[in-house]
Amino acid sequence: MSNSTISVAEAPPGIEGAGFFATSLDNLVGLARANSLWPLPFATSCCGIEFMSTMASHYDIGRFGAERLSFSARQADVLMVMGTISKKMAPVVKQVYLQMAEPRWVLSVGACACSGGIFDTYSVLQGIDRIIPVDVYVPGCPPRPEQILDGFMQIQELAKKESTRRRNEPEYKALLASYGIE
Amino acid sequence: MSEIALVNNPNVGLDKTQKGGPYVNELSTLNLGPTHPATHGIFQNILTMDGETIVDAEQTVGYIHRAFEKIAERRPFYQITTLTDRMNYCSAPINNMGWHMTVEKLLGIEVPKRAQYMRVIMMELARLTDHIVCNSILAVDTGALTGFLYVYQWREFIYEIYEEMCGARLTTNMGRFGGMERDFTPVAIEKIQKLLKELPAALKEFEGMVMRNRIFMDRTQNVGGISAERALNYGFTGPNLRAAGVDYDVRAMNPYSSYEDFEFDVPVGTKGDTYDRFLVREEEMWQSLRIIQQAMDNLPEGSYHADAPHYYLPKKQDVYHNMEALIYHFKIVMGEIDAPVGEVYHSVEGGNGELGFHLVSDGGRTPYRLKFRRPGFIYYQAFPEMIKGTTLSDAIVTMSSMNVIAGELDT
Amino acid sequence: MKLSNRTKVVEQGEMTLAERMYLPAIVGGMATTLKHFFSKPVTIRYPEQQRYLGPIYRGHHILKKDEQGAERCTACGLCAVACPAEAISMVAEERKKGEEKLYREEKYAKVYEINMLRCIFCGLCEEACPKEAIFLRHDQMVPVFNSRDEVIYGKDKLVEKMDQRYLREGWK
Amino acid sequence: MNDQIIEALQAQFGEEGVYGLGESHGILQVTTAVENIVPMIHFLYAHPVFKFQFLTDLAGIHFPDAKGQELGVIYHLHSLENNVRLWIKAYAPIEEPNFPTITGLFATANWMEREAFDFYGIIFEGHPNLTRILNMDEMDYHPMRKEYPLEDATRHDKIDELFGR
Amino acid sequence: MNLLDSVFIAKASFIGVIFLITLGVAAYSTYFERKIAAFMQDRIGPDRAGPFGILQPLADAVKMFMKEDFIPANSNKWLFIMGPCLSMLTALMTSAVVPFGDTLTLGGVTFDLQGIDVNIGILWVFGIVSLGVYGILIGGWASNNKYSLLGAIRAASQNISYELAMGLSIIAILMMTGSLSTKAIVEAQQNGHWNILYQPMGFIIFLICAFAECNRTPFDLPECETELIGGYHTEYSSMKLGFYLFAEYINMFISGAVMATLYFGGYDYPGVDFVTAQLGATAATLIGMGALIGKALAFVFIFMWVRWTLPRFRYDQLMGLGWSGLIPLAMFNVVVTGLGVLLNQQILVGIGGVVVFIAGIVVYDQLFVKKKLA
Amino acid sequence: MEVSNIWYFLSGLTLLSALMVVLAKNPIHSVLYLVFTFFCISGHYVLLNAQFLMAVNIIVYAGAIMVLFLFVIMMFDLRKNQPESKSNLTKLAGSVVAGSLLVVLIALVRQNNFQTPQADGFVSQTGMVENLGKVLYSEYLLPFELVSILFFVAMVGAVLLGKREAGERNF
Repeated sequence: MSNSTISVAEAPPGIEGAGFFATSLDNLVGLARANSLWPLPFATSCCGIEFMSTMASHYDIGRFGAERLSFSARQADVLMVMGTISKKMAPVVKQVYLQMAEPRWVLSVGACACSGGIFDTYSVLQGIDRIIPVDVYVPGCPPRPEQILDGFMQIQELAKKESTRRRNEPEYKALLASYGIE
Repeated sequence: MSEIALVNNPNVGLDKTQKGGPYVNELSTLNLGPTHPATHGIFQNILTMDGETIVDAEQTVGYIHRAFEKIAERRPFYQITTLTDRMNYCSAPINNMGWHMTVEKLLGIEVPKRAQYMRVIMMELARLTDHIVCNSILAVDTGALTGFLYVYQWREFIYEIYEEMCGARLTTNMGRFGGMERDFTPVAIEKIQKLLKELPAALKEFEGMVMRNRIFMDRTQNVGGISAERALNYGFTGPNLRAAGVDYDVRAMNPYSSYEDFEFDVPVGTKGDTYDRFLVREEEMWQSLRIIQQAMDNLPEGSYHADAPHYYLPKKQDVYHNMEALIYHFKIVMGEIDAPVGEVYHSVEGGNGELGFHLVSDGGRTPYRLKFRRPGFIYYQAFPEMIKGTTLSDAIVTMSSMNVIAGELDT
Repeated sequence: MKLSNRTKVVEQGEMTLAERMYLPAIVGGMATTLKHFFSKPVTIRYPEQQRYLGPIYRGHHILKKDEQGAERCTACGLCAVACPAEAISMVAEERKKGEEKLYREEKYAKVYEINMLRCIFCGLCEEACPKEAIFLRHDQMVPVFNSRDEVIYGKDKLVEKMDQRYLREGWK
Repeated sequence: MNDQIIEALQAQFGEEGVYGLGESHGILQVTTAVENIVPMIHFLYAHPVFKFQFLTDLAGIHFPDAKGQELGVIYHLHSLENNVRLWIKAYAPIEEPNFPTITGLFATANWMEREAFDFYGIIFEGHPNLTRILNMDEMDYHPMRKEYPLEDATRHDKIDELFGR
Repeated sequence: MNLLDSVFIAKASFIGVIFLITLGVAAYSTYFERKIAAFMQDRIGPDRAGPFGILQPLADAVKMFMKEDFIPANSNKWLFIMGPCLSMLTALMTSAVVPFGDTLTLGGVTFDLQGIDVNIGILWVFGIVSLGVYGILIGGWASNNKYSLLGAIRAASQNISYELAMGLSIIAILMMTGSLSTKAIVEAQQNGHWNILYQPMGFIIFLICAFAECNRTPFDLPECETELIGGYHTEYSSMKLGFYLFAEYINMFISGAVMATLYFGGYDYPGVDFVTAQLGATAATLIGMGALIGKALAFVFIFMWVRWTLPRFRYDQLMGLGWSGLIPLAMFNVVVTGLGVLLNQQILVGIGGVVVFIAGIVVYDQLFVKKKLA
Repeated sequence: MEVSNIWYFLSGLTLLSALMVVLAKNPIHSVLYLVFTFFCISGHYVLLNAQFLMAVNIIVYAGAIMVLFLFVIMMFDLRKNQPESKSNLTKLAGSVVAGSLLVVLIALVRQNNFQTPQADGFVSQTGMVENLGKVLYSEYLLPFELVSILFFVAMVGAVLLGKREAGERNF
């Protein structure tokens, strides 16, 4: 089991001493959040199958503490939109995003979800960032599980850096307001 | 429809004088999907339930409608291959090959035997991936996740073979009009041999976990059944029809790509229920392995593509040095191949049934009209009839055993 | 209905007594899971371990240069035509005197942009290119993006660096 | 087989009722008038020899240049026992694209007809639930008709002047 | 008063210790569940949060605490909050009567390693277990969501049904021991006379019922993901969800402890006398406590092992198994045990009962079922 | 704390929650208050040193019967019907019935002399399992058996009533 090449999540920088460990709450919370991101797989098409690969034994998203899928939006931390989002589906995606509890991140997986991909058609939404704020885009059609993991780790980085107060700040509110979310 | 509207509408009360009718008082509606885990994110079913028993169901589809047929009217023939990838994405090579064969039929290209055998191998590998996912997801929906992960490892292995052949895992864009774009590499052959040797053990293990497990059998036997007559009336094809007892298999009835050379059985069920669908798919995987084995044993020597310079891209070196090849190259890429005016239909046995391509060509660079006959779209409409009177759990199991692939359903 | 003579009926089969008592499946299933419990995991620990991508994997795009360091692309536009996603756009320009070192052909792409979010990595551009200029490299994947502004790759990111030349096994 | 079918159809519906005969890779195609569709399919369904009891596909099609016959429907029947396929085509003017429904005979025609309605606006009279199936209910045109563009108007990132697109 | 104080402090400290052990075990059960599942599925499981991922439960806990607390509109606020609290409360209360060990004397203070030794101990367990469903029921109803409600209703009927069989299987034990006190039951099993030898059938019934009462696969219908999304906790987020998940793991641990108490001799372990002679009574008692916790953890492993192996039942099949399978079987077991007590040959009769049962099934199968099939 | 104080506190709680059972608008709340009432009564049993009764009370009433009540109410509550307003006649009839019941109860209490419990004659083991068992199986054997037959008959009747036509699921 033990494999020295594994990079364990780094302890937050703090002052270490005998029985003394101080760090700012933000870092600790960020670290905890980053290692316990429960995804909500909004899988509609091909990318959903690659997400299954990501979950399966060969790639094992569980290594990042994310094998507990939350199909209930309330419990999820990362909304992973995988696959084409048509204009018919768009309100549903937005609804799911609204139902999620803060803090929430959005990972847009695959060409279709990011930009519409080859489906530059009357019925396909040209990128989900037209309806909800997206944190990380993963290119590919479908992306390899490696790329999905890359995207996931990018979300982890964001979670680590994020201040616990960010979600109350006016910038964040303004971002949501630009999408018509109060 | 009208009854459901009655139940949903608070302003219209139920007729209380009507006693013993199908709509007794405690009916409720349950919205299954589109974000429900069992509907794989794309289908919506509004179920009218009496307790946990389903009284009626109304489906909504089209949540990932992407206008394939419209796109196909604006793209040159060879670019449509990328569309077919995304139709039944669980078994993309079958779609690719089916489309290529359709166009070859229109253009009148004769494909050499080796290419045909290679196609058969890739198509049967695709069928394996399709059925692996369908059957193991059925097990997952009954609650047994682990078996899914055991067989999924082999699906990953098949992906590796795809990668050797075309460079992608899922949306393969494999092959060209007139054959394959490259020959089997030694690595690919080695991997296929390994698969033939080791997949049976994994399949046996999976079958051991669920196939004779009473919990699983109770969950699936006599659930979501459909009679052969109704199945035909609903236009079922593929494993779902065969489970009902009709041995309609395009590979056996209208052999294409040298399927007539191979020994294989067409498994049929007896009752048409979920367990039969499971068994038929399971048996088809064994038959696929048999076909691949035969094709590998008898793989003919020769060219892997047709000698059709008008339609098959020349080698890169020739393009650079040979004027004629360069002209063909430009014509093919610009889509200005000389397609005849005509109308063809070609169907292949896809993962879910008869996957047909109805191509109307007016001689232009794009199809005039391309209609995909998607088996999923056609048989999914029988779902309400199949689940009526069963419980919510049965509905979910039935849905996953039907293997409705959204990409195929909604195009 | 019997349509072909290849029919093979799969029988559901009645449960035996032991099967009705749930025993063999539970014991067998638990034995299977226990066996896997002690077997070696197949997981590839991705960021540290890389999976073999295959010799022709369709990954990151690259615009090749020839041995002298001149760009091969001649801005013929076939790749853009072949692209089903319409992700490639380019502006062609005539090669001027003294630029022979930079561009191999008389015409070259002044601007060559690929929208990485549109691209579907189908490999049609690679097939379409008559000059063997654009390739999808087999050893590298496109990275993830944080914002929409980064996604259009220009020539700065696409053209091959001479110190890190891309070579493919069994180069045709 | 195909000759027999033509003979039987012509005997039943007269020479003028069955026209546009053709064959493509073994598949017979016939064209008929809209009012003949249901009787013809019924006839073929119930015929003791032909037994066209499987509706493989139903496709709409649009020919903007054929005046008075703009919209067509192709019925793709399959006789499983004889392994014979047959296309029946019928055309109607775009102003009045009324076709009879065959949902009474084939349950599977339900969604196929809804799809044809959704894409082409072909109206199947007597259909139990003729509403849009794949597109949104709010859509106010039938997108597969040739005059409507494919592209979404909101895409910004491509240069349209390139190479004739 | 001084005496009372010391007893009180001893009790309080013991309860505190048990509380901490329970919480710790429950927290780490989540980690081990993930790891065990991963190994069984040829994966690795969490390995990024700390070495081997052992900080995973902490990460989950901190995340849940910091997550937005969400109370859906149109829901009943007080009941919505009460649901998880009740679940947690009832899960923790059961451990009060589990004897974790013999009396322990440390520094002149005598600790009784049991929360309360009441003469109705096993009824207490039973009563609390039957109350456990309120948390789920209330939470599921208060969420104002159909899936939650379905989950709650399933939980209620499932728990009530399986309580019956569970109670009947316990009665056989009570008949043998002649007391309701858990302490007395454990003491009757000392020196290797574990009840599993006398009550194999009763144990199996109890085990199955324990699975059902803990809502674990194959009886996890109230929360099964593929059918009900999250079941009764679909609408819960943040720590309220944490409470529900936690309660499930606590229930598993405690039911493991109860099973060890009832059928596996509680804190008894082979070689008690030897250890007592060599290391003294204190060490022996502490090892006994460890033995009980070890047995309970072994049961937790079995819970997880089964979960990652078997599919789940359908609703009516689950009811059928409970009402027409387990309850008659438990009744049969009661009769057999009565016979054993009468004849004073309990092991023989216990094993004989199993043999007779199997023989009866075979005969029935041969006579009736085969005939019906033919 | 004095035992009598606990008794007063418990009794007050019991009365309060019992009142709330009647007064609560939401049937679910009523049921929950009823459960709470049972807990208070169980507390009284503990005060009387009748632990067995307390446990049985919780198991049977709070744990099983009230769960079923809750279950049934939730099932019927699926459609969230507004309770129909009662007509004046029902209200009148209700008050008449309740009033006469009250009169009868008060008359009963007035007619009978209750023994005051003697503290020194109190046997602490009366409520224990062993004594209960002995009394049940000796002195009250006949009533006990009769009650069991009654329950059995009731059970069979319930099964017969609850069973629908063959082929239907009984959920």
